[in-house]
Amino acid sequence: MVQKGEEMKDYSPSEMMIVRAARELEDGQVVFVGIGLPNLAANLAKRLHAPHIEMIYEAGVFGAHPLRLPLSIGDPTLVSGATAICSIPEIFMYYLQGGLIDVGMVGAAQIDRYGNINTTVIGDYHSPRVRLPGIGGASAISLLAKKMLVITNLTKRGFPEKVDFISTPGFLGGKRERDKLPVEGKGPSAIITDLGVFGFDQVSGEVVLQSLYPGITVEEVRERVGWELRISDQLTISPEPEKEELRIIREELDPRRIYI
Amino acid sequence: MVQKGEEMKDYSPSEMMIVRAARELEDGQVVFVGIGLPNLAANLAKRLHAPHIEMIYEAGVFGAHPLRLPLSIGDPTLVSGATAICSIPEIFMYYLQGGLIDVGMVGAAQIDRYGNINTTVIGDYHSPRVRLPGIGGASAISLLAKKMLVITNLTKRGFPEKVDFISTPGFLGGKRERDKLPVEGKGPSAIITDLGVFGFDQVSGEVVLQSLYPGITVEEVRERVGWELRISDQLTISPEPEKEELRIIREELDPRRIYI
Amino acid sequence: MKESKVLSMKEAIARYVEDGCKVICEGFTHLIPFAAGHEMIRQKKRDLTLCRMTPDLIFDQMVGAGCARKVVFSWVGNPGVGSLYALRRAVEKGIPHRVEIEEYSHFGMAMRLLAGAANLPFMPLRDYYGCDLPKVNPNIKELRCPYSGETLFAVPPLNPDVAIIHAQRADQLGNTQMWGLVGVQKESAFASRRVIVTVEEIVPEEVIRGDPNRTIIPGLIVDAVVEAPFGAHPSYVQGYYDRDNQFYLQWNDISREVSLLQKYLEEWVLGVKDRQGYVNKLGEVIIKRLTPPASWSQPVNYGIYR
Amino acid sequence: MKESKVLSMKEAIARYVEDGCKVICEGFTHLIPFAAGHEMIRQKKRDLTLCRMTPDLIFDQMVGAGCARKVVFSWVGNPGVGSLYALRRAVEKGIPHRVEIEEYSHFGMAMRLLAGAANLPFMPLRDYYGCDLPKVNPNIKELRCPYSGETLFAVPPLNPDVAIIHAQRADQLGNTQMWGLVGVQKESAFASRRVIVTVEEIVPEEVIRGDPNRTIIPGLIVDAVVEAPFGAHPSYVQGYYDRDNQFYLQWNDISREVSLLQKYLEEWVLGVKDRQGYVNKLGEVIIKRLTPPASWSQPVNYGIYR
Repeated sequence: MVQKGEEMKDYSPSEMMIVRAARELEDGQVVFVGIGLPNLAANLAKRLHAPHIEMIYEAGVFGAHPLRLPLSIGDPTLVSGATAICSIPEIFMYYLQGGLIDVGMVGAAQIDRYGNINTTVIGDYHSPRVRLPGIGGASAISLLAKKMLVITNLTKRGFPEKVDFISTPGFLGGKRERDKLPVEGKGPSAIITDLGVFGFDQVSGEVVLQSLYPGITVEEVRERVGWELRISDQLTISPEPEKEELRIIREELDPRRIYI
Repeated sequence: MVQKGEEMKDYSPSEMMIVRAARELEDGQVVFVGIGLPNLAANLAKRLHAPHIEMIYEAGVFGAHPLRLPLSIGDPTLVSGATAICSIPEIFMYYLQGGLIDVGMVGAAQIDRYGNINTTVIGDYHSPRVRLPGIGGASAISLLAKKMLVITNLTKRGFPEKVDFISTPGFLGGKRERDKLPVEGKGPSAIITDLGVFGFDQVSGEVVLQSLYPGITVEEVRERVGWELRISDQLTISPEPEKEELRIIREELDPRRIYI
Repeated sequence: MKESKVLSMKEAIARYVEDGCKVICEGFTHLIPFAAGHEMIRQKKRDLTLCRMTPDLIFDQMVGAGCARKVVFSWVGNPGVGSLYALRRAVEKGIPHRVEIEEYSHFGMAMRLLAGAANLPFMPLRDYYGCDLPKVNPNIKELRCPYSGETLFAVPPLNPDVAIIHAQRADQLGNTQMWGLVGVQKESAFASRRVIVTVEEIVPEEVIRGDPNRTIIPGLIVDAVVEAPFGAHPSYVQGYYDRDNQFYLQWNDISREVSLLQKYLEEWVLGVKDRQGYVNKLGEVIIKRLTPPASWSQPVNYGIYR
Repeated sequence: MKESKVLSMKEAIARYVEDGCKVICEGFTHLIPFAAGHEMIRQKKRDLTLCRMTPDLIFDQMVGAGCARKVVFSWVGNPGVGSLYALRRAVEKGIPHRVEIEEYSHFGMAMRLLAGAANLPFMPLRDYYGCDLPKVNPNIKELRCPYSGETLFAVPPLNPDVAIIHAQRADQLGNTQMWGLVGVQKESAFASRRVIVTVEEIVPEEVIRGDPNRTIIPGLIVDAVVEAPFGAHPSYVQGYYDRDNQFYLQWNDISREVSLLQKYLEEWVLGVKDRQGYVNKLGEVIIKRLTPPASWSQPVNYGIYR
């Protein structure tokens, strides 16, 4: 995922995303973890400011002690040495629907002005231009976890004003509409991208640029967003990854540099 | 359970009930087994004419290999050496509701003219004269097993024209009413007592005396039944237990004579 | 790194079982948490709503001791023996005080707990057709299938304040392993706001981590872990001790008489400090009688994936 | 006493998988029954409705080989790698012929199987609020809670004609034990009219009976048992072999091109007689690379109760 033109920095955009996502996690939270950047972010947080994070893997694993970086969501290294395994119905019924999950992290092929996520089709559902993977566990995470983070690269195609298909609801047509849903999840709290971090307007639920990564301009972000982007009054520059963060990511979490 | 006045015979009423219940079971059937006489009956059938009977215990055991007579429905001897254990929700959802059970056997404190079973209260529900154990698994067995046998002693109090409370439905007000229930179970097929065996009229669902045990008269039965009892045109005398049946019951199944 | 959840039985019950709360103590014949029940009696807990599919002797004792306001169940009796007389006295005659009951079928109770664990507002099931119970328990409702239009029944979730679960072993974080009959313990634990686990043995985390598929209750939902050897007697623990069927028979006589019941409670519950006192009193002869020869499972290979 | 259900893979697939039937091949990353998938391709099964939460390479191969009429799923992709190109070609361009899709979320698929196993006409769940999927899949319906009146969603049961489940071991009567991730295999087996179990090892009944809590699928519902060592490659079997992540990467290139896919099928599926042929072709180097060092669980004591 290392992008060209970033060689000037001594860290990659993926590393920055991992660090930013990790900082969103709080100690003691129960985190529903997917493979790749979310897994790295949760493990980074656990080694630093959030030692009591509890990780639940969608495949049915609690208390994993992986000896290597998991390469698939059901990697056997998550199982050996874990404290509990459960079935898929149990993960969804008892953990997610049961309200045990504080934070979930999902990806997105498209995400729109109100944080709605499309991972199903580009174009018409019945004769799509591009067929994407579908919902998987994402809608349940959005609706049932108390908090949801979206982690995705920022691309023009990926940030249209309105997604072609709502696979996983963000704030729908606006926060008021989302608030009507009778579920725990109150909508995404942040979108962590390779150029910066977006939050959501507390009243309308509209995407707001909250923080830029060092060296990135508002214009670069605007160019890749398909609507008239709102910029926060308190726009910040995200601090660069600290040495210790990078050391843990590179030496401990992803020594073969598969994701970073 | 040996009754006084039966010393003339070389078998007890309980043994006769076990033998008669066993003869109702067919090879290859999946039997939902309770402790006591039903367990003995199923095991007797398995050793004689029905070697391929499969027994499921309500506590969640399949393929039990008990080394002793189980004394409780969850006896540990049912677990050691079994082929599979499952949870209580699974027993009810997947085995019973899932339609895997061919025959279930239940007891009754009261049973009426249409085979309805009361195991809840004698008298009014809210201020009962006698409080009984309640439904347990019996209603599910009646509704979800393809066939149900009732095993109970014949007493005047136990055979009223109408039960005080329908804990487990027989033919309700008649077979037509029962047939309307949207379930697999089509009503009890026999009541096995210590004096004889009752069946049900194919059209009305009314209890019909089908078979008397040797030495028992129709009058003795009538005396203990709280309504104008119908007697089958083909009333039979149940053959006495065979030597081999008694040997298996006494030597192999209940050597300490706990139930017989 | 994580803090141990190990407490004494006294601390666990004092901290998590409040007067007036709804307590579930599951275990289908197997693993009934008698040690915890006795501690609730010793601490004079009052007005509890006691939930179990089969109230068994544990609730007969607690009701006899005056702990209960209500009992929620699906089959009430001394299995294979007779009645639970203390419970009947309370329901029928108000001795020591009136106790309410709320009843279901086994299937209904199991589905209530499943719904409770899964945070569903109801669970559909194919039970209760033609039964009188829905007429006297308005919590059991009819429901139409949104596809076929057929009629089913529904039960509401059961969400106790506290679940008390006995098991063979747990680590100090509450990761709990159980074998033999598992009943509705997993559902009960997930359905409850708090979970107390009492175990025959607290084992090192490595034992649990060596066989994660054996873990029925994850530490995530456990609030307290109590070591209580012989903590399920007179019920049993697979591989550890047998059911004390003789005591179940004796109980029939004890619970019939208020005075004998009181004497039993004074001697075996109030008269001992804790479970160790009970076990000492029980004595080696009974313990030896109930201890089975071993039958070990074969280990399975999980593999090391580096 | 009972008759063995052991069949060769060829016999099992020929006997129980009919053209046009609905087949589920579950296993969440773990225990994907590739050996059975390859045999279905060899036997030129046609018009199958293929059901899996994650179609994975096994369905990409079967679709590419022309076995499928429809695919039912909840997440379709080569996990962590990219697309399933054969499946996309069939859906988007009708190559080798048009394949229908029917999709849910993971939660929805799991609940469809639970409902199927439990013989419920629907299962309620808290998913799909605000989602567009119910607009394009009329099987997902709104439902009102009979207690609170709140809105939930419902999915209908999934009841395949055949479930094919791979596991570590079974006895010859089909009592099947599995550890590591267990996914929705139990529900899939109970939901299906027929069950074929393929295993790494057929073991004596005593092994199964030594640890009955490990049994995920009882022989009662199993129709055929097939010994198929390495039968889940390129997916994995906990304790037996690792996931072949390299092959999952290679597949990205293979499935992109019809010609490469055909070459793969000819060489690795049609070109071998059975799984043993595939394993021989795979060779010792790959097998060695994928075999983990052992990590044995501790045995547990069930006790002998006489």
